[in-house]
Formats: sequence, C-alpha cells, structure tokens
Amino acid sequence: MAAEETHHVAKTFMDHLPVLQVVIPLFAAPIIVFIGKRSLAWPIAFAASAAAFVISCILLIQVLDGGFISYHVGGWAPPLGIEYRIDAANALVLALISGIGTVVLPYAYESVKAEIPKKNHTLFYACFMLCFTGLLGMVATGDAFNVFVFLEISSLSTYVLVAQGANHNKRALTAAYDYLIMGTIGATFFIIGLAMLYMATGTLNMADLADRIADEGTNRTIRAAFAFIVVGMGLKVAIYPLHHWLPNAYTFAPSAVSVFLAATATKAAIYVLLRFMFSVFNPSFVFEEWTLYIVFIPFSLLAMFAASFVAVFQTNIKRMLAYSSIAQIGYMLLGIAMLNATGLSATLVHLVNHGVTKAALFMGVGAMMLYSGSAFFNNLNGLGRKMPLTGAAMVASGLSLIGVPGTAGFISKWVLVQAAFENGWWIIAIAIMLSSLLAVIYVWRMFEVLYLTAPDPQSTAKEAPLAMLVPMWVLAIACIWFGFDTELTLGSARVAADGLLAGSAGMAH
Amino acid sequence: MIETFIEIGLFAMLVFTAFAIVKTDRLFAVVMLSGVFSLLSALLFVALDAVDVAFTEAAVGAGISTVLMLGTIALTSRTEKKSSISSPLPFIVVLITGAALVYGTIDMPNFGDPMAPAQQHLAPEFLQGSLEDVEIANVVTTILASYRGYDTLGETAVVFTAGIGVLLLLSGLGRRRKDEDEEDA
Amino acid sequence: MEQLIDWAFIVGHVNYWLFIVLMMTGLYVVVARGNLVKKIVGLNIFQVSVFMLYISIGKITGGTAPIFPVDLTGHIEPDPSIVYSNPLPHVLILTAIVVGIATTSLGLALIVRIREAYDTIEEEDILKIEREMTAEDNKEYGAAMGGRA
Amino acid sequence: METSTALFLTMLIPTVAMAGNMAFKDRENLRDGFTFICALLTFACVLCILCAVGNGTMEEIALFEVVSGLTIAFHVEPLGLMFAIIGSGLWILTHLYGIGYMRGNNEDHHARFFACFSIAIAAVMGIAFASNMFTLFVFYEILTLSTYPLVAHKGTKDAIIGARIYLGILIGTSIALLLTGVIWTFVAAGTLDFVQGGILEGKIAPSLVPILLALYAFGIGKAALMPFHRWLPAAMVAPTPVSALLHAVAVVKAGVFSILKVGIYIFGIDFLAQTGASEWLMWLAAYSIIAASVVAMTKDNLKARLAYSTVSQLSYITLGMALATSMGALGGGMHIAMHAMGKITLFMCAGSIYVAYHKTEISQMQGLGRIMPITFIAFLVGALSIIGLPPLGGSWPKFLLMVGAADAGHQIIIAVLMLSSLLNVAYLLPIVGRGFYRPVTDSKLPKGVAEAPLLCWLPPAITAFGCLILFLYAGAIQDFLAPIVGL
Amino acid sequence: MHHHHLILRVVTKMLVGAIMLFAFYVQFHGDFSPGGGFQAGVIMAVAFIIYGIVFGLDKAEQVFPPWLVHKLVALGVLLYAGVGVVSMLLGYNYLDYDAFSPHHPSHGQHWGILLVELGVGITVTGVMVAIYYAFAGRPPPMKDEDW
Repeated sequence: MAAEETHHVAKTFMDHLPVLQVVIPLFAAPIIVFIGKRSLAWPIAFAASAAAFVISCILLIQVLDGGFISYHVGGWAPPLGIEYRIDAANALVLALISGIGTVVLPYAYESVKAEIPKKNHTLFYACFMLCFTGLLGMVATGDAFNVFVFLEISSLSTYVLVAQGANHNKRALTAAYDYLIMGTIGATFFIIGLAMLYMATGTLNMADLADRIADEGTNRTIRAAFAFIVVGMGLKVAIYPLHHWLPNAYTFAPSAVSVFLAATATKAAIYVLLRFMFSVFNPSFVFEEWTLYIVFIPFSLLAMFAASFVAVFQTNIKRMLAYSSIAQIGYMLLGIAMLNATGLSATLVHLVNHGVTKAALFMGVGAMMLYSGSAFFNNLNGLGRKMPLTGAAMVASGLSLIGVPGTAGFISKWVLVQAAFENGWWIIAIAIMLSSLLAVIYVWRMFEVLYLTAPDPQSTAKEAPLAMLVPMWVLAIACIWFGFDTELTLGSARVAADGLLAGSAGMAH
Repeated sequence: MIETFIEIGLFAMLVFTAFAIVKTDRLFAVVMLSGVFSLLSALLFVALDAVDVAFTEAAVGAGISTVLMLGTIALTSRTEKKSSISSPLPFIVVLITGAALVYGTIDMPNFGDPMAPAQQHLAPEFLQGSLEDVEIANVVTTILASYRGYDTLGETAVVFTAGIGVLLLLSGLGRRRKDEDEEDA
Repeated sequence: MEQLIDWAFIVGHVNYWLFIVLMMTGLYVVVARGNLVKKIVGLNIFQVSVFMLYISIGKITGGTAPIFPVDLTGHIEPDPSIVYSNPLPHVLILTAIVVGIATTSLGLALIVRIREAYDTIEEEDILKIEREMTAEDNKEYGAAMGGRA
Repeated sequence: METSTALFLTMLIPTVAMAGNMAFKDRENLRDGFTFICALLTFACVLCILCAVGNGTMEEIALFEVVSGLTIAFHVEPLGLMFAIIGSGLWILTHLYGIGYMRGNNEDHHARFFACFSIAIAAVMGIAFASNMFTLFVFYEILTLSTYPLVAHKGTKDAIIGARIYLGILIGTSIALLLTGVIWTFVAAGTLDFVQGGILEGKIAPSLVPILLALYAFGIGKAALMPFHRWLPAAMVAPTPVSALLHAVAVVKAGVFSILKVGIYIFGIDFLAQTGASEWLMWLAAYSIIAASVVAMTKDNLKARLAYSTVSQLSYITLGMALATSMGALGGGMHIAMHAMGKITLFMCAGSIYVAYHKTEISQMQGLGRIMPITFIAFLVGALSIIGLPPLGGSWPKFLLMVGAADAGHQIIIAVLMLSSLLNVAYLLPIVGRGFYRPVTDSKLPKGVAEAPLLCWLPPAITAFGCLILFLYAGAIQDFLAPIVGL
Repeated sequence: MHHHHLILRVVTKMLVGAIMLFAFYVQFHGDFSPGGGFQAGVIMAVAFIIYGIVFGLDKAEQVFPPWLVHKLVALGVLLYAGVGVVSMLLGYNYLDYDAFSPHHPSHGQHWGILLVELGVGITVTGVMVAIYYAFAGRPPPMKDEDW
C-alpha cells in the first residue's frame, strides 16, 4: 500500500455506495440494540432500509449500461482483498430486496404489534435488519467466501424470525429448527464446494475464479465443487426435492416475516446460484458437459406441477402460497435451463415480479389474520367484502400470480414461453402454460372464499389499518405497473442476462 | 515421518469418537464425546500448522459449545429414544454425498504439495504483504483483520445475530428475568 | 509402465478420504437421528470435519505455522529459509468456526423452546403431536375443502 | 372530435360508467341514469368513428409498448367497427332491460352488477379496435375476468359451480392454448400486428399450420367450439341480462370475432386455402353445428336450449372462416351481426317470462303466449331470424356461407347448413307453438293479457324489429365488410 | 447451588482474575502469537461463566448486569463497523486502515487491527455471557436430584 499512498485520491460519498448499501443496515442493527428503546427501533430500521433502497436504485441506474462497479473493501485490490462488484444482475436483486424491505417495515409496524410481545419488539427489528443486511451482503459481494458469511447472517436471523411465530402457533419452533438443520447442511455443502474450488484454483474472488477456471479448464475437483455449490444453494433456494423446510417456515412465521422471506430470501439464493453457474463456472461447461438439462428441467417441471398440485389441496392460505412459491421457483430454474438470453431474463424478471406479487399476497393474508386469527380458508370466509381494499389488493396480486395479461406475472410467463419457443421446445412451452392453470385453481379458490362465501356473523373484521394498506397497495400497484411498463424490470433483466451469459468474460477486470 | 504417525493416530481416535457418538444414546456421554472430538481436532489442527484455529476450536468446541449443550440437556432430556423406524434413506443420502466427495478428491493435489494452486496463487502475496505492508508477525491476524477484515466484520455480525437470537428466543433485552415476570403479571 | 497401485497418490489422498468418512458420519447423525440435540452434535462433527479439510489444503510438507519470528522489541526478523503453511484457509476456518458456534447456540436455544412447548425433544414424538394437530385442523377446517391443513 | 379521441372514449366512457356505479352505490336512479347516458355516449362515439372512417381503415394508434415488439395499440377496420357498433348499440338496450330485470326480480348488488357490466363493454370495445393480437388477448382476458362476477352473481352453490366452469374453461383454454399460440406466432413471425393477408405466410412450416390453428381455434374458448363449449350452458346460472350479454353480444361474439380476426389477419384466407390447414376445423365446426342443435332439442330449460342453440350458431362463424374463401369469411362476419340481434331478442324474451311468471322450463309455458303476446311475438321473430327465413336478417349470412361452401367445393357443408336450419325449426318453433296454441294449465297465471314490466318487453320488441330492418340493409353490411377479404 | 465447597469458591475467585488477565493477553498479543479478539472474548466470557456457575446466576448478574452485557454485545459491532465508517470519512475505502496514518500505512494498519480486534472481543464476550444468562435463567423441567 505504500506505493499507493502518495497518489491517494480521497473517495467521495458516491464512490462508497456499493458498501454503504450493506453497511447502513448492518450499522442499524447494533444501534437499535445499543439504544434499546422500543420507540426508536422501528424508525431506525425504516430509515436504514429506505437509505439502502435509495442507494440500490442509484446503483441500478449506474450499471444499466452493462458495466460494473468494483469496490475494494479495506483498500486491498482483489483477489487479495474482498471486492464488492455491482452489475446489472445483482443491482436488480439488491433493488428488489431493499425495496421489499422498505415496503415491509411500515406493514410490520402494525402486524408486529399484534403478533409479537412488546418486550421483544426492539430485538425483532434488530434481527430484521440483520436478515436484511445478510441478504444484501450476499448479493452485493464479489468474493465467494464472503457470500457464505453474509448468507449465514441472513440465515441465522431468519431462523429466529421464523421462530417468533411461536406466540401464535408452537409449530413455528419446529419449523425454525428444521430450517436451521437444512440451512446449515446447505451452507456446509456450499463451503465444501468452496474448499474444492480453492484447492483447484487457489483463489476466492469470483472474477479470479472465473479466469482461472476458464484458463485451466475443468477437472473432477471443479465438477464436484460445482455439484456441492448447486446442491448447497439449492437447499436455500428450495429447489423441488430440497424444499421441505419452506412450507412450514412460511406458514408459521409472523406475517411480516413471511412477507419478507417469500419475496427476498429464496431470490437472493437464486441470484447466488446464477452468479456461480454463469459467472464463475463457464455456461458452456455448466450445461454441455454437465448436461444439467437432464437435472434441472425434470426437477423444475416436477416443481411446477407437483408443488402447484399440492397447493391446490391446502386449507391454509399461507401454506398454499408457500407451495405456490416452490412451484414458481420451478419457473425460474426452467428459465436458467433454457440457457439463452431470453430464458435467463425470464428468470430474472420473474424473480422480481414474483417477489412483488408474493409479498402483496402474504401482506393481504396477514392483514386478514389480524381479525380472523388464522389463515385457514374457513376463517377467512367473506372477508374480501368486509375488508374491500385488502381484498382488492389480493385480487390484483392474485391475478398477477396466475399471470393474467396486464399484470407482472404475465410478463414473466410470456418471456419464459418465448424462450422455450426460441429453443424450439414446444412441449415445455405447453407444460408451462398447463402448470399455470393449476395456479388458476388455487388462486381462484382464494377469491371464492374471500368473496363468495358468507362472512362469519360474529366476525369483527374491518378494513386493515392504513399502515398495512399502503404497503399492500404499493405492491399491488407494482404488480399491475410492471405488467405494462417493463422498461425497468425486463429492461434491466435483459442487460443482466447478457452480462451473465458472457460468462467469465463478463467478470473480466 | 513421525508427523504422519501422529496424524494417523489422531485420525483413528477421531473416527473412533465419531462412531461412539453415533452409537451412544446417553446424551451426557454424547456431549462429552463431542467435546473430545473437538479437542482431538484441535490437536490435528496444531499438527497441520493451524495454531490459531486449534486455539479457537479448543475454546469453542471443547469449551463453550460443551457448556451450552450441557445446559441444554439439563433443560431438556438426558437420553435419546431409540427410533422405532429405520429408513434406508439417510444411508443412501450419505453414500451419494460421500461418493461425490471422493470423486472430487481424485483430481486434488497431493496433501502437503507445495506446488498446489492454493500454495502458488495468493498465499505468497499474503505472506509478503503481512511482512512489508502491515508489518505484523501473525499472518493469520493480518489477513483476518485487514485483508479479509470485512469477512471478520461479518463474522462479528454473525455472533451478534446469535446473541440477539438467543435473547429473542429465551429471555428478553436489558432486564433481568424477575423484572419481566413482574411486567407480565 | 504404470504401477498397479499408485502409492504416492494414495498417501497424498488418504487423509482426504478419512475426512470424508468423518464428514459422512456427522451427516449421517444429522439426517438419521431423531434426537434434536444429537442432530446438533452431528452437525458439529460434520462441520468440524469440513474445517479439517480446509486446514489440510493449507498444509505444506515441512512447513510451519504462519507466524514470523520476532525480536524482543517486536520487530519481525524474516527468515527466508522457513517455509510457512498457507494462512488463508486458517482465516476462513476461524470465521467458519464462529459461524458454527453461532448456529449451535441458536439451535440449542430452539431446542429448549421446543422442549417447553412439546415436552419432548424426539423428532418422532414431535411429528406425532404435529400430526394430531393437523388432524384436528383438518376436522375443523379441512372437510369443506377436501384438503389437508 | 378527432377519431382517435373517439376511439379512446369508447373504452374510457364505460370505465367511467363503472366508476360512477361504484360512486353512486346507493342511489339507484342516479346510478342507472348515469350508466344509461354513458351507454348512449359510447354508441355516439362509435357512430362518430363510423362517420369518419367509413369502411376504410384507420392508422394504428399505439398507446404504449409493453415489451419491445408488443404494443397496446388500436386501429379501426370494418369488421371491428361492426362489432363495436353491435356491442355498444345493444349495450343501451341490455342496460334498459337490465334495469327492468334487476328491479323486477329484486336481485341484490345492483351496483356491482352494472359496474362489471360496464367493464365488460369496455373490454369489448378494446377487442373490437385491437390492432394486434397482443392487445386483443389482453382485452379478451379482461372480458373473461369482468364477466366472472356476473356469472357468480347470485352467490348460490349452483352459481359458484357454474362460474367455476365458466372461468375454468375460458381462462384455461386462453392461457394454455391461445397464449401459447400467440407467443409461438410472435416468435415465428416477429410481430403480432393484424395485417391484411396475414403475417404467417412463409414464416412457419406448412405442416405446423394446422397445429397452430388448433391452438387458436380451441384457445379462443369464447367461440364455444366443441368440445370446449361446456362453459356456455354452465354460465346460464347468471341473471338473464348477463346471459343476453354473454351469449348474444359480448362474450361469444368476442370469441368468434377473434377467430375471424385470426383467420383473416394472422393466417390470411389465402394462406389457409393454400395449405388446407383449416379443413379439419371446417369439419369440426360442421359437427359442432349439428351436434349442438341435437342437444338443444333435448333441453327443457329454455335458457339451456338457447345456450346450445348459440353453440351451434357460433360454429357457423367458425365454419365461415374455416372454409377459407372470401364469401365464407364474409358470411361469417355478417352472421356476427345477424345472430346477435336474433339471439338477444330470444334471451330477453326468456328473461321477461322469468321476471313476470318465474317460468324457466319450456314445458311450463303452455298458453303463456296469450298472456304475454308481445314477448312471444318478439320471440317468434327472433327465432325465425335464427332459423334463417326471409324476410329476416338471419337469412343472408346462411346464403353467403352456402356460396362460400360451394366456392370451396364442399357440397356436404351446404347440406349441413340446410339440415341445421331444419333442426333450428325443430327446437325453436315448438316453444312459440306451445305458447300460443296450448291451453293454460297453470291455474296461478292470470286471465287475459298481462305483460312483463315495460323495460322488460320493450327492448326485445325493438331488437325483433331490428331483425327485420337488418334484412333490408344486409347489402349495405356486405359492402361495408367487403374490404376485409380484399373484395 | 448455594452450598458449594469453600475451596471451590476461593479457587474460583483466584482463577477468575487469572483468566481475565489471560484474556487480555490473548486480546492484545494477537499480532505476535496465536489468538485475537474472538479467542479473548471467549476466554473473558468463560471467566464470568465460571463465576456464575460457582456463585449462582443472581450473583453473576449483580457483578455483570444483563443490561450492560447487552450494551456490550452491540458496542463491539458498532466499534468494528465504526472503524470502517471513520476510514470512509477520512476519504479512504471502507475498513482501509491506511486512513489512520496516511504517511505510515503500517501504523494505521496496527491501529485498525487493534481496534477491530477489540470490537470482536467485546461483542464475543457480551454474546457468550448473554447466551449463558439466557440458558441459565430458564427453569429446568426437573431438579438435578430427580434424575
């Protein structure tokens, strides 16, 4: 560093954005605990997430031309130091995560009041901030081991957040425990993969890894590393046969947590999977040599049909939405397996669209649970009529989940099917459509319960408080908005997909 | 050569301990064996030149986590119930994973090979950097706190997360239990 | 002429395979055992074995711990004749150990809560209780829907 | 007024009507009056467009681009304009009738009912003026969704099940088949614009054309081509004004209209004729015509019988397209108008009978004609038009279709059309016969003439008269539509 | 819990001091020998835990009150992250310790490493003690004697 000292140029605020994005919420968590005042916890958390959201938007705008921003944490140039590397792919996911976080917090204000004992509020918001930080950190970083560290921050806080549902139903505890076991196995698989990669290349920086794998070709160690990383992250993503932790975790978590997790946690993991598959390992290596077609396509099809089918038979809306999430993850994986720019942009755009849609739906259910006490269909009878604004928001987002034209979900489906046709996969295209029909069935069941059944005469339900309605409607309007104006979502997804498909060349310094 | 024998001896003991853990159903013994496992692994780390890691593993694995586990079994139960159903699935999972791992080892460089990529690519630069730029004798400290200081910040955040997680699950913030009980009442 | 058994290869790899045996023992305890505490112990074994794999990556035959010799005033006295093992895996594993203990403590805290809620820490008993809860939910909410709770 | 402004107003005004219905929820007269004015204004706008454009075409107006290459855009061409005229014109009458029916029948949730109704009309306008397949698809789905609450209106178990079938088939076919076909077309042709002569020629292997056509023909479930016709009878649980809207004006006509659009502007009549891709569709449509008529004869429930009659009549239009001749397509286009006028008359009559005496089964209608003469005479006129007897409008399209069939060299189709007419006679005329010539058996019925409320019998009387008028102006309609097939 | 042996109590009192001293040694000598903030934090926590085991939870909570433990938990992270923020305010990258002594970077590095290790130590001490308090404060299902 001695050489650099003489011509050190002072960094400005704008230069620090990539790291500030993560550090601001990271700072917020201990501040909340340190101050320890219940009344200040929420404002601090909200301010931090709003700041992160603004920063992520600025970053996204900066990288939309296809370039990238590299930030050297600690002043050490990669591959020695840890690098933050923002390109269109992770800027998009960062914007999604921070956006959802910012929208969820006002909602959480009311819902946490109702669901979590007062004495735990301060710690709850601190934990929420840590989860937020972890997700942002694992997406922003360009260092493979740093992914693991931030993955664990988000995972550990998630387990705790899920367990907070125990005040309501004790099964939240076992759900959190199962998630902890599965999550830890996943994370350990991930570091086994990293160990093998490190053994074969001697580096941990993603760009450097990509270069060295591209230069030296693959061997059995690298292939095994790939398998372990995919399975490890697959556990976090809830790829179909590895999804068992997800339904219980989403069902029994407090409403605000379900909203946040459903919209962001699996999405961040999918991003990491994409980053490794396309940027670190060469796409041609990943797919031709590994014939992932044979692995990814069957499992994603299985997810699309089996999980949707299971969702149809649920009596609890939250669990139904959880299974629907597993099915939707199938669509995203299918987009990856298409291995063309359109398919990859379908994955990325669906990642955003589905995040927004699912968050809105979980918010609606959470608002209704304030009065119904549970998310069982029978307890929600006719609530759509008693809570017209909540119900309308759920209709809008439910339509987006089906993929009705004019909604965000339609755009994802369109692009995905287009990608299938570009590859000449007629059967897959029809399969996508058929599986989305299952979504029609389960979403429509929800609508019927909300609108066409007689409400419980003793129900005291009234419209949800404003603090819940506004976030819900922001997301519901986003569901519609992204169905018409795709400049932001699909536009960035296309840039990101091109960057990812460029493979290691896209990571070059 | 003597190193190899020590290592093999340690390995044998580790494997023995691990199998004993599988077999035993008294949780107290399991926890103690788990502590033993950690201590043995710490010894192995010393043999592999990782003194910092050995120190940590001894403090954490044999110390803190044993204490916590003892605390937990005091609060829960002291024996494991034998499972009535035995499924071949776990065994298959383990077998497949193991096979994948063994497959991965085939192209690994030999153990201790100074020409392995891991020794050739970045390690010399770290050693050099610690010597010249940072001027700190313990290279592990240099990398931990400076080169990869951000990882360590993350690590601190993980510890912090665990701390507030346990507080959220088992007690509350700030007060002592008695005060809380009064508030609840 | 290639040898039938490549001894150099076996000697150079046998410790990896031993790590794998340890890892798989740990993993087996996690997936096969029903006692929640024992699962955590299994997880520890699994993770510690992975740590050993990492540390063995850094080992150089004839090397020594990566700490430079210092004189009495604390100044480093470099000695080019000493070979140092690779310190990077050590750093990674320090972080990973901390993550491991964090996971363990959270898992144990959850177990304590589970015991208080279910009065057991055996997976089998818990599943039984949960099945009963589900059956009750089904009776109350499921009949009309023909589905499962 | 700019034509483009008028075009947007046709969609905007019904939307405003919807908002008005929501806003004046509890003030019945204000609400219904407001909607009526909106209906008149919409019709006026359509007429404005008619005056300005005539049977020419107007430049495309793009609203905005969703994805590159996919725009929400509108244009005016004769077929769409005709559909818009029918839709907006009949809205006025259906609205009047709806007010009478809903009030006379003491139904609940009037505001919701009329609001959804208005949205459905807006969607019809969107479909009529869509200038590409994407826009058409968007409005097609809006139409499905907005009519769902109408079908489920009563909220009874039957209504919910009927609505499920309705929605399940329409959404199911449109997403699984139609959308697949649309995306396939987009990938193959690179555009979805409606272009005279089609966009697919040379872009797709001839052997795949029948498959793509099948995706469209079955995907447009609203055209009720067998075996995807079940939603139509299922939707009969809806209040009768809805049935009138669904089965005469908006929904089914949107379906066959889409089929014609696809045949003419996506595939192109010539391309279809060259490849012979539509031949199987022609036979299926012919089968549909006969089979649905036979089923209709077995139905005692009046609305169910009319529903199957609709299934049969819709296949005329599909058949017109599948013949792949200019005359056939023209006949199909014209049948949209003629059948709309005839069928809406029949439905409104059925509703009048229900409002006045709560009769739903044909066997209960003995002698009812003498009590409600106007209703039954209107019904007779509508029935004759459907059968295709001169001097009523329905005779012309059948004639054109036969000419088209002859052009295509399919004499059997001519026989099918004639047989179908006979079957029409067999299932429609006995209803009138019973009404007039059988003695009254139900002692609860009043003696002497006692019609349904004014707003219930007047609209069908007007549309019945319309059937007569259309006969006289059929030539004008034919000339008006001629440009769509390049004549 | 309150009738432990006298010898045990005396020895513990002596040991606690020694353990703390060792913790400080590990904390501040990490530059030259194995150890650092994490290990020091664990050792420091062990001192309090032993004290708690021997003298009882209540006594330990009097000596080291929970509110203080919780503040320390947060303080350590704040210190660590704060070092990064300060380096940022000085115009350097996040956690670039050169900022603390631009003309002699290695001094800056020393300062930075010292501070962040201290942050780690504080948090780890706090967390370990907090976890111990949380577990020990939970009522057991049955008394030790009943097993």
